[in-house]
Amino acid sequence: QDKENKAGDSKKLKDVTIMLDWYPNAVHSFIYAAQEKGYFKKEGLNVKVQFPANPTDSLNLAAAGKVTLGLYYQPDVAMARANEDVPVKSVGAIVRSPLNRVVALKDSGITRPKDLEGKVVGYSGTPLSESVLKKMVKSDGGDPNKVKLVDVGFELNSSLISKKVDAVIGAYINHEVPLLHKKGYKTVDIDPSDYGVPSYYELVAVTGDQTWAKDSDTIKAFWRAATKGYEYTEKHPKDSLQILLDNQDKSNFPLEKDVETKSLNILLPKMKSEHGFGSQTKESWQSNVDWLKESGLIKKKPNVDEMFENIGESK
Amino acid sequence: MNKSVLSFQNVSFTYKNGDQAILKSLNLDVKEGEFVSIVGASGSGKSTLFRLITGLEQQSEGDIMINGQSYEKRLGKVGYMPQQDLLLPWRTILDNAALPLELHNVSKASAHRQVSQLLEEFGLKGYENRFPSDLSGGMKQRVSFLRTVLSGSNVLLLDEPFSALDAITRLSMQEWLLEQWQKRKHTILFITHDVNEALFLSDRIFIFSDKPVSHLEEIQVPLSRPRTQKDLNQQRVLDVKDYLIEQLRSKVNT
Amino acid sequence: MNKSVLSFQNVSFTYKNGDQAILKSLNLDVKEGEFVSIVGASGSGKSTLFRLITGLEQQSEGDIMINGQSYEKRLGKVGYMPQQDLLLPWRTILDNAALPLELHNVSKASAHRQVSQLLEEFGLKGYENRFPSDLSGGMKQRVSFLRTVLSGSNVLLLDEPFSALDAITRLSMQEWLLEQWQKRKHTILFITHDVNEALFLSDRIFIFSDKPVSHLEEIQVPLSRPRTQKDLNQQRVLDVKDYLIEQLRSKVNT
Amino acid sequence: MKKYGASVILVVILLAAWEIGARIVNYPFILPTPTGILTKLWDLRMDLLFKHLPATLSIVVIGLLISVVLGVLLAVWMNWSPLIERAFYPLIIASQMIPTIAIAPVFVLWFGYSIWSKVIVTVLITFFPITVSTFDGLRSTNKELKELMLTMGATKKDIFFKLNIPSALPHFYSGLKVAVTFSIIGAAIGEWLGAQAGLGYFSRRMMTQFDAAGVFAPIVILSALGILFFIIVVGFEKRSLKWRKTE
Amino acid sequence: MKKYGASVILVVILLAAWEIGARIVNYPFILPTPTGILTKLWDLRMDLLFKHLPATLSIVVIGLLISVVLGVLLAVWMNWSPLIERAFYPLIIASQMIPTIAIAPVFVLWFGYSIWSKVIVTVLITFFPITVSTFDGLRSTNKELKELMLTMGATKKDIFFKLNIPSALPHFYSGLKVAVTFSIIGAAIGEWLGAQAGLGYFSRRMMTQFDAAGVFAPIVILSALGILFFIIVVGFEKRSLKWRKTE
Ligand SMILES: Nc1ncnc2c1ncn2[C@@H]1O[C@H](COP(=O)(O)OP(=O)(O)OP(=O)(O)O)[C@@H](O)[C@H]1O
Ligand SMILES: Nc1ncnc2c1ncn2[C@@H]1O[C@H](COP(=O)(O)OP(=O)(O)OP(=O)(O)O)[C@@H](O)[C@H]1O
Ligand SMILES: [Mg+2]
Ligand SMILES: [Mg+2]
Repeated sequence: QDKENKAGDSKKLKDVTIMLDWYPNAVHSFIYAAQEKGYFKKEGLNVKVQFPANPTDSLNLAAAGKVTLGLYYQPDVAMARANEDVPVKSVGAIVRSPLNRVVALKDSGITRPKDLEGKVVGYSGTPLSESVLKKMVKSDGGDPNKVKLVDVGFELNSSLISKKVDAVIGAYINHEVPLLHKKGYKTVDIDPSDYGVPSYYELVAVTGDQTWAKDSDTIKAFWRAATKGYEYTEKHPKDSLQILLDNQDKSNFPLEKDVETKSLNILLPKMKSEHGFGSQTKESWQSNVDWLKESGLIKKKPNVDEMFENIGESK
Repeated sequence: MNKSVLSFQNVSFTYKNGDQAILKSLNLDVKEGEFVSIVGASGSGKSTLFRLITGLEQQSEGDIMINGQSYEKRLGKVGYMPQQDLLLPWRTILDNAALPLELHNVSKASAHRQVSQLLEEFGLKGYENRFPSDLSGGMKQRVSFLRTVLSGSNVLLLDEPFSALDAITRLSMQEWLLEQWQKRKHTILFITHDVNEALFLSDRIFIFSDKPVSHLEEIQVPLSRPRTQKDLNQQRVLDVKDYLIEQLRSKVNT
Repeated sequence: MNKSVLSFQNVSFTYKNGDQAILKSLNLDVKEGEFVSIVGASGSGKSTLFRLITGLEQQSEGDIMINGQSYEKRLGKVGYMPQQDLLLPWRTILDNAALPLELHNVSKASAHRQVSQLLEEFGLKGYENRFPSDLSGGMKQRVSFLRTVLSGSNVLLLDEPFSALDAITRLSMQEWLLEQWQKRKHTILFITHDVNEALFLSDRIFIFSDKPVSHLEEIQVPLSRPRTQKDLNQQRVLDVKDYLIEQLRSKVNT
Repeated sequence: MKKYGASVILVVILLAAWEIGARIVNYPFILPTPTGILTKLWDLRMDLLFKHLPATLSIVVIGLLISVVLGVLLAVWMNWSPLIERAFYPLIIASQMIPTIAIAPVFVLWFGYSIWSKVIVTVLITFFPITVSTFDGLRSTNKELKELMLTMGATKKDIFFKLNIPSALPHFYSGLKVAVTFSIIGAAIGEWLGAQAGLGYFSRRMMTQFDAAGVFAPIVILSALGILFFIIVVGFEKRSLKWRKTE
Repeated sequence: MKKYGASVILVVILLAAWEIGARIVNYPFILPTPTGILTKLWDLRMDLLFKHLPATLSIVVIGLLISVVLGVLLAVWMNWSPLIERAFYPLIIASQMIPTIAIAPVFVLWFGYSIWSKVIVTVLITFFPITVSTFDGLRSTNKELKELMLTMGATKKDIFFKLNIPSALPHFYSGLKVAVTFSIIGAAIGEWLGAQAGLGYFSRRMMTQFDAAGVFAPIVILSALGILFFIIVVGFEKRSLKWRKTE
């Protein structure tokens, strides 16, 4: 099971921990592919994958230097950096556009953000989700203050189907939604970008400033291997899905093959970039910062250049 | 000394979980106004006798008559004062003494009045609102005795009331008890291990011999009243005392 | 009765947090092999005297000599037996009795041997591996006394050792104690509230009068040895007893 | 006051060491300074005191009330019937060895994000100390005192009100003191699992904002709340147990 | 056995009511049946027993060991020096009124997902009962016994080993019994906050899977663990306190 821990040669290898944004699923195929195909090892890395217990742990622990890399969301990275001087920076954009949806069950009668007035919406406690939702309701002509938000941690689906909340924000079009469908629930999915929220990188890899200063070579090496993993995934989606399924955390988080297949289909185009896997643009960061500033999520004007290292392109 | 206030007629008793009978068709008779002491080896059944009289235990055979009457349920018919003072620590002296009145549904005001009248006599004036923990051993025993008196019964059972007091305090309490008894004309049954105490206080002394008790040896104390401690130095008293000690020691193995 | 084993020379003492002096230039002298009882009102300072002798407290003035010697640190020089039995509940009888030997670094085996030899004499045979909670009050006091004897000192201080026992058990313990004393030739200081006890046991009786104690009234017990309880009925003893009771009662208010 | 002098000095030393240490480490989003926490406390005082404190307080108070009522009733019932005692008491004791709190997440499923899921968590961890101590108190009733009252002709009711209840009171208060501090913990943990307000919720939320001072600030208030509740209980205890000599 | 007959019957009744109720409600993802939980337990036995149980167990054991060592040392130190006592004791008592557990999330930041963040949580909630009870035990040493031993010429060391320690032992065990049950709770809560294995972690993870039986199954094991630890401590206690009459 622990292929990454093969004894013997792992001695000379450099240890790298990466904390996923969530449980392993299709979006992480490239990491498992790189692992399985030995790309990491070729770069001299011993990569260990961790899953977070709390939604914000991958950013927190990356900032604290407790993990080498964490997967997180672009606007949240910008906010953490700008508001609390959390020393993290993005080193690669993995999913280049939003997957995030507001999801409600069909029979709830909710069809658009305005319908959320007077309803309870569950989210994972990130301030960004709050703002996104408010923005959506507002641009749909509703009163954001009439929406009740509840922090449900990771329990997005369970709180939705147990009817503890009327809708959730933060559910992914490639994961929660197909899962709900598979369980026989009909859903309404509302795309934030349809209601005034600008596009952003759904998933970026972050590292702590100190880690970057100390180990930028390691991170670059990681990225080279990850890129190969991505390329492999792109070429052999079936195989890499199989690798993922073999690596899944079955007892904790069993994956449904058809759901993940669908998911990967949605994901692959969103991960592709002509400037190289993971490349980032200053414009993307700047437009996000501007939007965040405008919606009051950022108080002071941050230095955008500090927020990312465009190592994907420099390849 | 005329009417019988307490009599046992062929009373037998065994504890439910005990293997040996404690009393076996025992007869005894106590007259009105008597002071009777009960001595006997430890475990011979003295306290058990009291538990039967109070009604905490029921005899398996025979009849127990209090003031000439046999009751189905004897609880509440006699005054009982246990070895330790057993005051309720959360009640003031006043409320402790008033407890039996309260239990007989006497109004609080009237109960307090009755108690207050007696406090001075019992040397407790000024302590009515103190808690038991503020009192010396002797005072606690006086509260306990006051409470027993206020039970309103003419028969008082005192189970080693003074055994926890030091020797000198004990002497004063004995004298004080006699005074109270002479004034109030109660009938008192008094358990003690102290032969001097029994002699000084009683009209008669019952000796509890081996189990099961079927017969009580009875000794008439050869002293008139009022008495002083010095009277115990009379030769006939000393003789009785030696006899008693002899009786008791034969049953004891420390 | 020749050598002095304990003497106080102008000893004064006040508790650090106490306002009143307890002893004020007190002199006393106890000879080898004597049995001295100390009586006195509660709080008069009897136990304090023992605390001074053992070394638990230090006199503020004067000299305390044990076996003719004055020590800087008196702890461990005399045997002390407190009122309660104070056995260590987690030690068997054997280990309890062996404690003073252990503290003097006697090997365990040798300590156990010494204790075992004495157990029969102390009526404790067969109980060596029992815990104190299995024993009766009288037996516990015998263990406690055995432990005191094993302290190895020739001076034993007993502070109301029998006050928690019932009257009959107490009589047997007194006789037993005398027996032990006569056999072992210890010097014993014995605090008691019980005048009969003091008279039965002692050669001399010290009376603690009002505080601060600067002079001890001393009474020679007019009895030879061996004694029996009956000897206390002699008129001269009865006279001494009445005098003692008079002395003590004048100081007590219950 | 002199009694606590050494403690106060120790606290000051510890705080100073923390302040200096945190400044040297200089990772404010992981290790805040005490002064940083105080500043944060002051900045957030309106939100903390008027929004989150009331939320937590109502959980604690409702939870405690339910525990006291249920706990005392069950204790009385067990004291009254030996059968009930034999059936329930071993279970209650055993359940204390069970990490009941671990099923707390399930309550969220059952009761949603309403106050009740948190109240249930609070009841769950405060119910047992109250029940057990009250019952032990009732059971501690001196048997001789009971017999003495019987010889005075006391009824069952007399015994219960004049003897059992006063005997149980000191134990009840011990249990309540434990329960009060547990209740704060229960409320905080309950709030972690899903809430919209409350000090525990707020503290955990500040984690997601990388605001360590903000994590600690509500905990300072929670602690003050714990100490305040404790003092209130001790006050009641002192009043109703005047007869107890302070050791 | 007869002693617990009524309890066993009650447990059976409760389980039966649960089973029937859950079947009627028929919301297995919110309310599992006991048989469902047992089935799940059996299905997951390998994972639970050989992956998650060892993870939790090592947290509990390491945490308890640290608490016992530190707690006893601090208690002895406080007993030895009145100054230390005056400085620490009030703090320790006060800290029990503080929901220290509420700062647990911060440990994840400090120690990451390593075992230490969970061990610290466990130590945090088990340290105080052990320290306080051990110290109270040391302090409970009978003063007369101490004086008696002094009159026999005992040294400080004699007093400590032959009197203080045996006197403190029953109190130490009481504290340990509390600590043992707390340690399980501490480990479970610690695992909620950041872990990759462990029974508490697993239980919470199952929430995400709408698998209520999976939520309860590890809790059954946690409970068994709590009871087992308690029994072990009672066993040790009985052995070393043979002299105590069972009441
Ligand atoms: N509730 C009980 N159940 C069974 N046996 C009992 C009970 N109470 C007392 N006994 C037994 O009955 C016998 C008499 O006990 P009792 O208390 O009457 O003796 P006593 O003469 O008062 O002794 P003491 O002088 O020690 O007070 C003893 O052997 C005792 O063990
Ligand atoms: N440690 C102490 N500190 C201050 N005062 C004390 C201390 N111990 C005893 N006293 C006081 O010293 C006086 C003598 O006490 P002591 O114990 O010697 O009396 P006692 O004669 O043994 O009395 P009893 O017969 O009640 O045992 C009392 O007034 C008591 O209050
Ligand atoms: Mg008796
Ligand atoms: Mg004394």
